[in-house]
Amino acid sequence: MVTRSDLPLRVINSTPEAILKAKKRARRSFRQIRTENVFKRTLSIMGLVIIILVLGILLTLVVQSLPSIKALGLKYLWSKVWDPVQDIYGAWPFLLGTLLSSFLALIISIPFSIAVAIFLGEYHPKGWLPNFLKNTVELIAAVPSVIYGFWGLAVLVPIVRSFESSIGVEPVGVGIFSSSLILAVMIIPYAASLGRSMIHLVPSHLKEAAYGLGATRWEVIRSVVLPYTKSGLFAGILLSLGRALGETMAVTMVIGNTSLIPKSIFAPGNTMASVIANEFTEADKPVYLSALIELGLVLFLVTVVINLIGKKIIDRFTNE
Amino acid sequence: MQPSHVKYRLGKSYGFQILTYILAFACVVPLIAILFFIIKAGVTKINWHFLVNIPKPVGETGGGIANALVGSILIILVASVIAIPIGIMAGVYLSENRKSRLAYWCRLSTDILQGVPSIVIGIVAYFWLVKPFGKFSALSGSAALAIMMLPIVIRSTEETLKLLPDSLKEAALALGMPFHRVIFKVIIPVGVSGILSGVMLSIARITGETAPLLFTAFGNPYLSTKLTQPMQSLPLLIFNYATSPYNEWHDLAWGASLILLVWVLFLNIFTKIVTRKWKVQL
Amino acid sequence: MESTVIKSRNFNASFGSNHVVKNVNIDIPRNHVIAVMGPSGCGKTTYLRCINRMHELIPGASSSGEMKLNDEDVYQMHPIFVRLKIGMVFQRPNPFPNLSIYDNVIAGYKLNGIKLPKAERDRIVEHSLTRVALWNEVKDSLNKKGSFLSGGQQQRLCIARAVAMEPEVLLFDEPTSALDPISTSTVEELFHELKVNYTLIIVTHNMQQAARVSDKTAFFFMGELVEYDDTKIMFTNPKDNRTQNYITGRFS
Amino acid sequence: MESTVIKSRNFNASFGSNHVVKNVNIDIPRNHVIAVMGPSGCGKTTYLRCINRMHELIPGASSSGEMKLNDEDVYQMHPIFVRLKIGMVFQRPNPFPNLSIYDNVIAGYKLNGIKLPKAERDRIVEHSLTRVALWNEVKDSLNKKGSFLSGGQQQRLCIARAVAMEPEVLLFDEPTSALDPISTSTVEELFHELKVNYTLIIVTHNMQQAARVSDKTAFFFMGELVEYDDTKIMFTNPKDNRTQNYITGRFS
Amino acid sequence: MAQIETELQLLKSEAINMWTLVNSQLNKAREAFLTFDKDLAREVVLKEKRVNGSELKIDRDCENIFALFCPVAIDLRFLLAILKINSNLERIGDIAEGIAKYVIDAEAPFSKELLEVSRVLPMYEEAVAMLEDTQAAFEKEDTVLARGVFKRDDLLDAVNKSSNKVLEAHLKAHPEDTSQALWLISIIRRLERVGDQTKNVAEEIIFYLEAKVLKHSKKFA
Amino acid sequence: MAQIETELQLLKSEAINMWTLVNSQLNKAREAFLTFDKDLAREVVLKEKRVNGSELKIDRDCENIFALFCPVAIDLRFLLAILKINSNLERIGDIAEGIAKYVIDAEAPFSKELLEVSRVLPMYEEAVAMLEDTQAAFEKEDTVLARGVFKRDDLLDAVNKSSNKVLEAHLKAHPEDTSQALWLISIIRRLERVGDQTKNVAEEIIFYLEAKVLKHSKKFA
Ligand SMILES: Nc1ncnc2c1ncn2[C@@H]1O[C@H](COP(=O)(O)OP(=O)(O)OP(=O)(O)O)[C@@H](O)[C@H]1O
Ligand SMILES: Nc1ncnc2c1ncn2[C@@H]1O[C@H](COP(=O)(O)OP(=O)(O)OP(=O)(O)O)[C@@H](O)[C@H]1O
Ligand SMILES: [Mg+2]
Ligand SMILES: [Mg+2]
Ligand SMILES: O=P([O-])([O-])[O-]
Repeated sequence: MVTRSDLPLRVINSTPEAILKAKKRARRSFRQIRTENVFKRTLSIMGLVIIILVLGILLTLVVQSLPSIKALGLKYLWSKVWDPVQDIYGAWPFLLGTLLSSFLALIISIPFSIAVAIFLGEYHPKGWLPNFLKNTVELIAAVPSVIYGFWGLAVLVPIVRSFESSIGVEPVGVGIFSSSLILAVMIIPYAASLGRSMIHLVPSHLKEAAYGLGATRWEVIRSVVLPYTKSGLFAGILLSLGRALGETMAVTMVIGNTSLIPKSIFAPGNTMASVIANEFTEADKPVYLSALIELGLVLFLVTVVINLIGKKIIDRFTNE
Repeated sequence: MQPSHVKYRLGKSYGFQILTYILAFACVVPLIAILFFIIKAGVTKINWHFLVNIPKPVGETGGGIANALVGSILIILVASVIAIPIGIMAGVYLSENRKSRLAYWCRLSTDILQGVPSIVIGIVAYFWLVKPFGKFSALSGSAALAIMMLPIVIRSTEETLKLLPDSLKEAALALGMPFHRVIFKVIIPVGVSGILSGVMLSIARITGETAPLLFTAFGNPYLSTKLTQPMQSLPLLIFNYATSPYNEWHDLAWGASLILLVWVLFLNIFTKIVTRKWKVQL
Repeated sequence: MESTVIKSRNFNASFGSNHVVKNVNIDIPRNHVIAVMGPSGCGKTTYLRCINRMHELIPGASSSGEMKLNDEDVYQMHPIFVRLKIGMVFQRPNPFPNLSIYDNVIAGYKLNGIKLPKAERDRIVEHSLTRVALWNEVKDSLNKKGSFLSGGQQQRLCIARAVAMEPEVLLFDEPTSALDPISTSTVEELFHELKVNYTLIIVTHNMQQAARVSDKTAFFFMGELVEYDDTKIMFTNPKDNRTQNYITGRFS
Repeated sequence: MESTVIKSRNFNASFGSNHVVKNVNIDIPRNHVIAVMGPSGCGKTTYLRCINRMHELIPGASSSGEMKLNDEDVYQMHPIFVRLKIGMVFQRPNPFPNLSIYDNVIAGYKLNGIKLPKAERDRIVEHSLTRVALWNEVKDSLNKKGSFLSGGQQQRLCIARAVAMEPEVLLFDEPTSALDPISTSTVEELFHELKVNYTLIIVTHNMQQAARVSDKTAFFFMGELVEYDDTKIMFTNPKDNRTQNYITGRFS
Repeated sequence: MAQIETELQLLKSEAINMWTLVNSQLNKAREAFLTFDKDLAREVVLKEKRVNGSELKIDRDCENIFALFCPVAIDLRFLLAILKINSNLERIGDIAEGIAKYVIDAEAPFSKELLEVSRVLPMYEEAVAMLEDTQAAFEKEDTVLARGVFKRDDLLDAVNKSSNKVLEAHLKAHPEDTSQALWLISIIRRLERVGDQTKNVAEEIIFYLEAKVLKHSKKFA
Repeated sequence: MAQIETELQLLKSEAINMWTLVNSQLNKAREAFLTFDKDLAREVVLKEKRVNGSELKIDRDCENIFALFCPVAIDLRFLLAILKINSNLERIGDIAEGIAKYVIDAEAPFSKELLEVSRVLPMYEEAVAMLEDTQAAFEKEDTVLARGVFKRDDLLDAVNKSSNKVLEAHLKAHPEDTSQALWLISIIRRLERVGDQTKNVAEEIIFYLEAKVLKHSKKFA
């Protein structure tokens, strides 16, 4: 109920209309207070929904891969043969294919992404040319992976094939090397834009301090900018890796899709994601399906760990 | 210290600068190449007929991608309707409760969700919405895409609101405003451009997603608008037709790729322009 | 009318286990300008924010003791009412960036969802802006965004926004520390006019400012209220040694 | 030894077409503390940064006229040499966060790729830290990161870093405006000791600070050097009306 | 208007009030001395308390302004000048009271002849006029007027210098006037002091307006 | 140590120097007066310039400290006290010079009897002692000592009060001493002023140390 004390002091001694108006206002305020509580609760529920969603994903994956875990045990991960027809399931070829293609892609992309980061962050933060570069790099990330796959298949694979024949490798074209190239392009923007924003965060007064001591531009980059941002750059690379590991469509389209252990980086192969994409709808036996889901579970866990580590590093960096 | 020493240091500095320039601009090449090829291969395929017809069976030339266009739009719409309100509210929750335990787990969950490979989301959606009902459906595809949208919307909302100075909220609270009004009348309007950019980016992202749809919306050679039925979508169509051995289908895939690419790039660029125009000064 | 507006007795405030305001007793007379000064981290801001219950918005923050507004315990009222009666102005000018100058002034009504007839709104806007000596400067650009104004003008706009709610007390937390000297002086000049209608409590680091603008000064040290007296006396003949050392610049 | 260290004649500086320093003539005597004051945006910082050619780091910035260091034109030397001879200390303390206190002090040598024997390095570090009255406070934690220090200590560390290069002139851009009063006074006390060996030019917003620490004061107004005289005279009997209005707080 | 301006304005009007008061004290003491009006003399003695109160008030105000507003440049010089002017005025007030007290204590009016030869009356008039001139100079911030005061002091000095000889000669002829002469010499000395004080005040006015220190400069020149 | 402390310390020692100088002037003038030593008197007159210079220097230093350091609280009171003490000391210096000038102008030493009856010598001694006491009080920041000065002034007042009567009586008997008596009355008045000035100084010391304004308080009480 509205009491006199809820009214502004100067109203208490004024006209009845003013008091009435003030009381009305006070009653409004009480209604507001109730709405406020409801609103706060709704927000918390939304927070809870997200948590439940993630737990649900984890639980689903675990439950669905239980048959395979029970049937195949841990050695599933390093068994080398995958032959659903014979009911033999070994994940090693896919793990190896995933690791090879992702790390190769990472190694190819790092110089480019760091160069972009330094160019945009340090040399030319403003102007139309850097703006163009920045937007282009960001658009690289926007292109759907299926288009990369298609383009890779139609354009890149023939090129790789002729490259392979020129160095005397079996000219397959499709394979781990092609998928690494595609992946490398796809992940440049992640490390680059993160690196750029990290370099932007380097306080200009630190750089000025170094210039003030007579340093050259490169010395400022080497001694101030890079040390300051190294953890951020590392996080960017980790996040790129996470992307590369989980990337499905582009890889599926150019990796060749064989379940054999890749003999070299030019050989065809399969990654965990691509094998799921290829075989999930064909998996007719429970263990087969479950083995695929177990691959999904491994992929899930690996990418989650890598992403969380990357995020932690970024958080610590930006909060400093 | 001799001048020659300085000259050497300056030379090193310039050398490094030039190397950086070269490497940085090398990154432009792939995108140009992709754009060039897709446009070259796709632009001749696109005409009115292409947009309003459904694909012809193998062997027949002509045909279009109307089913994929309609399907993509429907699936994305439904996904947005699910994800945007939840995402924004969760984002607001996170930005308002930086320290609470629930917020910690929620934030962690969002981070996890953001890193989950899309194929895994597809698997999960399959078990949640396809297997229990015994059939592939557009709705399950929407749900999978909605899950993919959520972390982007949540994060961009939270980050935008976190960027708003505390003083803004305090100014409103000090005027005796109740919490929900502070959020709706001050915080969200000021942060609208950031939130909006997150929403648009998330839409751009799911437009090109294929993997989660493989086992959910599945694809459909015919035009369907029933959410409970399998439905075609652009990326699915490109994947299926691109990996097929038929040249006519390849042509369809090129055309579809161009449309998808233009749409996605348009969304990205539009977002950038719009958010720049609406950029509020803080 | 020399009545007491704000009165605290044995008031304490903490952040978790960090006890930052200790046993503060103070009587603040109506229509005076009170300056609160003291070294960094001595609890000035915290105490100020306890007065209109903004302190409790910080997670883990707590307070105890008596804090009265016109003999009524602030901590018995709902914070929304407290904040309507005790306005606050912050360190950096913070006009709502999405609102025009006009809307900023009546933001307290508009955003609270209180509908007023247009004439009434106009009156409030003109009256509040006049009070803060800003009317003449902005009357032709009321529909522009507040962010076009200079720092000092923005800060005066924020004061107008608080004044529009007709509070009894106005709290200022280092209101000019983000402003240059010229803007600072425009804001300082205002205080004298505002105290005719309101009671002003101003936290400041700047001793000269405290000296220039206030009638009474409170000196905080390590969370305690060490001395509270007429400003003239504080600056000519402080009773406590810590006060004297602080104001004469002899930091131990 | 009353020789002139810095001498500028008809010195001008611009940002693009924005002419912000106009025709400045000044003679700065060796081993003095010079304060530069004036309203916001009058070109103080710009002029200061022209002295050691930091100004030209900003894209679009340009300057003209004579700026001499010991009768040698600064703009004929390579900026790296200029900056070695004219050290600079900034508004916010900016020790390199990834370096230890020790490494921060000799950062100038490290950055410039100069290799020194350990004993020499130790000597420089101790000597520089002693000069800034920080040696006793940090000598047991030389290997800790500088960011653990208080604001005032950090700023003194930055001064030590500049001092380690044995410059002739030290430039300070509002060196205490990010510090609380106590840290401010520790830094201010230093200036008197530093002028025995260096010439100090200090930009400050704080008139009281200019009054306290400087021997001579330059007053800038709208890019012009309006008055330049002994600090005592500036504060008791300024010749120019703009100076008088500014220091007495009568902003038109 | 900055607050310090208001405060300085107030201070100035206070100083002017005090000045007017001291001037009237000096004039009344003269009146009392001339007409041997003991009542008027008593009034002067009573009002001296007002002068003292005024001095204390101005001193305190100055202290407060120093403490609160940190004056510099012309404001600082004004305050310092006011401080000095204040104590000089108070001394002039004291002198007026001293003369009034003599009138109260005296048994009979001064002999006409003694007054005539000692030239104390023109001296008194000149002193009062000087004080009025400096007040005008202060009010109008007119340094030309203030400088004019210095020359006027010559008459006072001359009277003072000659007074011993003149009175000695007079006493030779009229030994019965001894007591009066002893008093008169005190009064003359006092009026000479009024001249000096007034000159000091004029110097302070010039100091505050032009930042030139004239004090003692003649002695050095 | 904050720079203002150094400056105030310097100022204090300057004030003490001036004090010592004034004290020595007063003593030398007394010596000259007693022994009729014209050379010593001339020295006093010459040194008066030093006193004046000292006054100007202290005034200027105070002005600078006000302008540069914005003193408050005890620092402010100290400076205001120094300003007043300074002008009082200068006045005492003037008085010493005045006495010395008399010695220079005088044709013969004062008659012993006149000195005896007028009690001018004990008065002089007391004035000098008072000045020394206040100086000690200032140096030691000792308000008890400073308060002690007030009582000592009583002797000076008594001598001053009685002087007219006493000299009148003396002149009745020795009309030939008229000229000397006229001079002596001036000197006595001056010494009384020294007492007053010294009391003022003591009041200022108490004001700065205890922030109590004693000036005029007796008159109000
Ligand atoms: N949000 C917070 N959480 C925990 N402790 C805090 C918080 N804010 C302030 N404190 C602590 O409370 C103490 C008092 O802080 P407060 O901000 O009141 O000081 P202050 O006197 O206003 O200082 P300043 O002059 O720097 O603004 C400080 O020691 C600080 O460490
Ligand atoms: N990086 C810049 N680019 C363009 N103009 C600039 C830049 N920095 C400063 N200016 C302009 O130059 C003028 C002088 O700036 P400067 O920073 O020298 O002023 P200041 O006197 O140091 O002011 P403050 O006291 O605010 O630091 C300002 O009007 C500003 O608008
Ligand atoms: Mg604070
Ligand atoms: Mg600047
Ligand atoms: O100080 P006096 O009044 O004696 O000149």
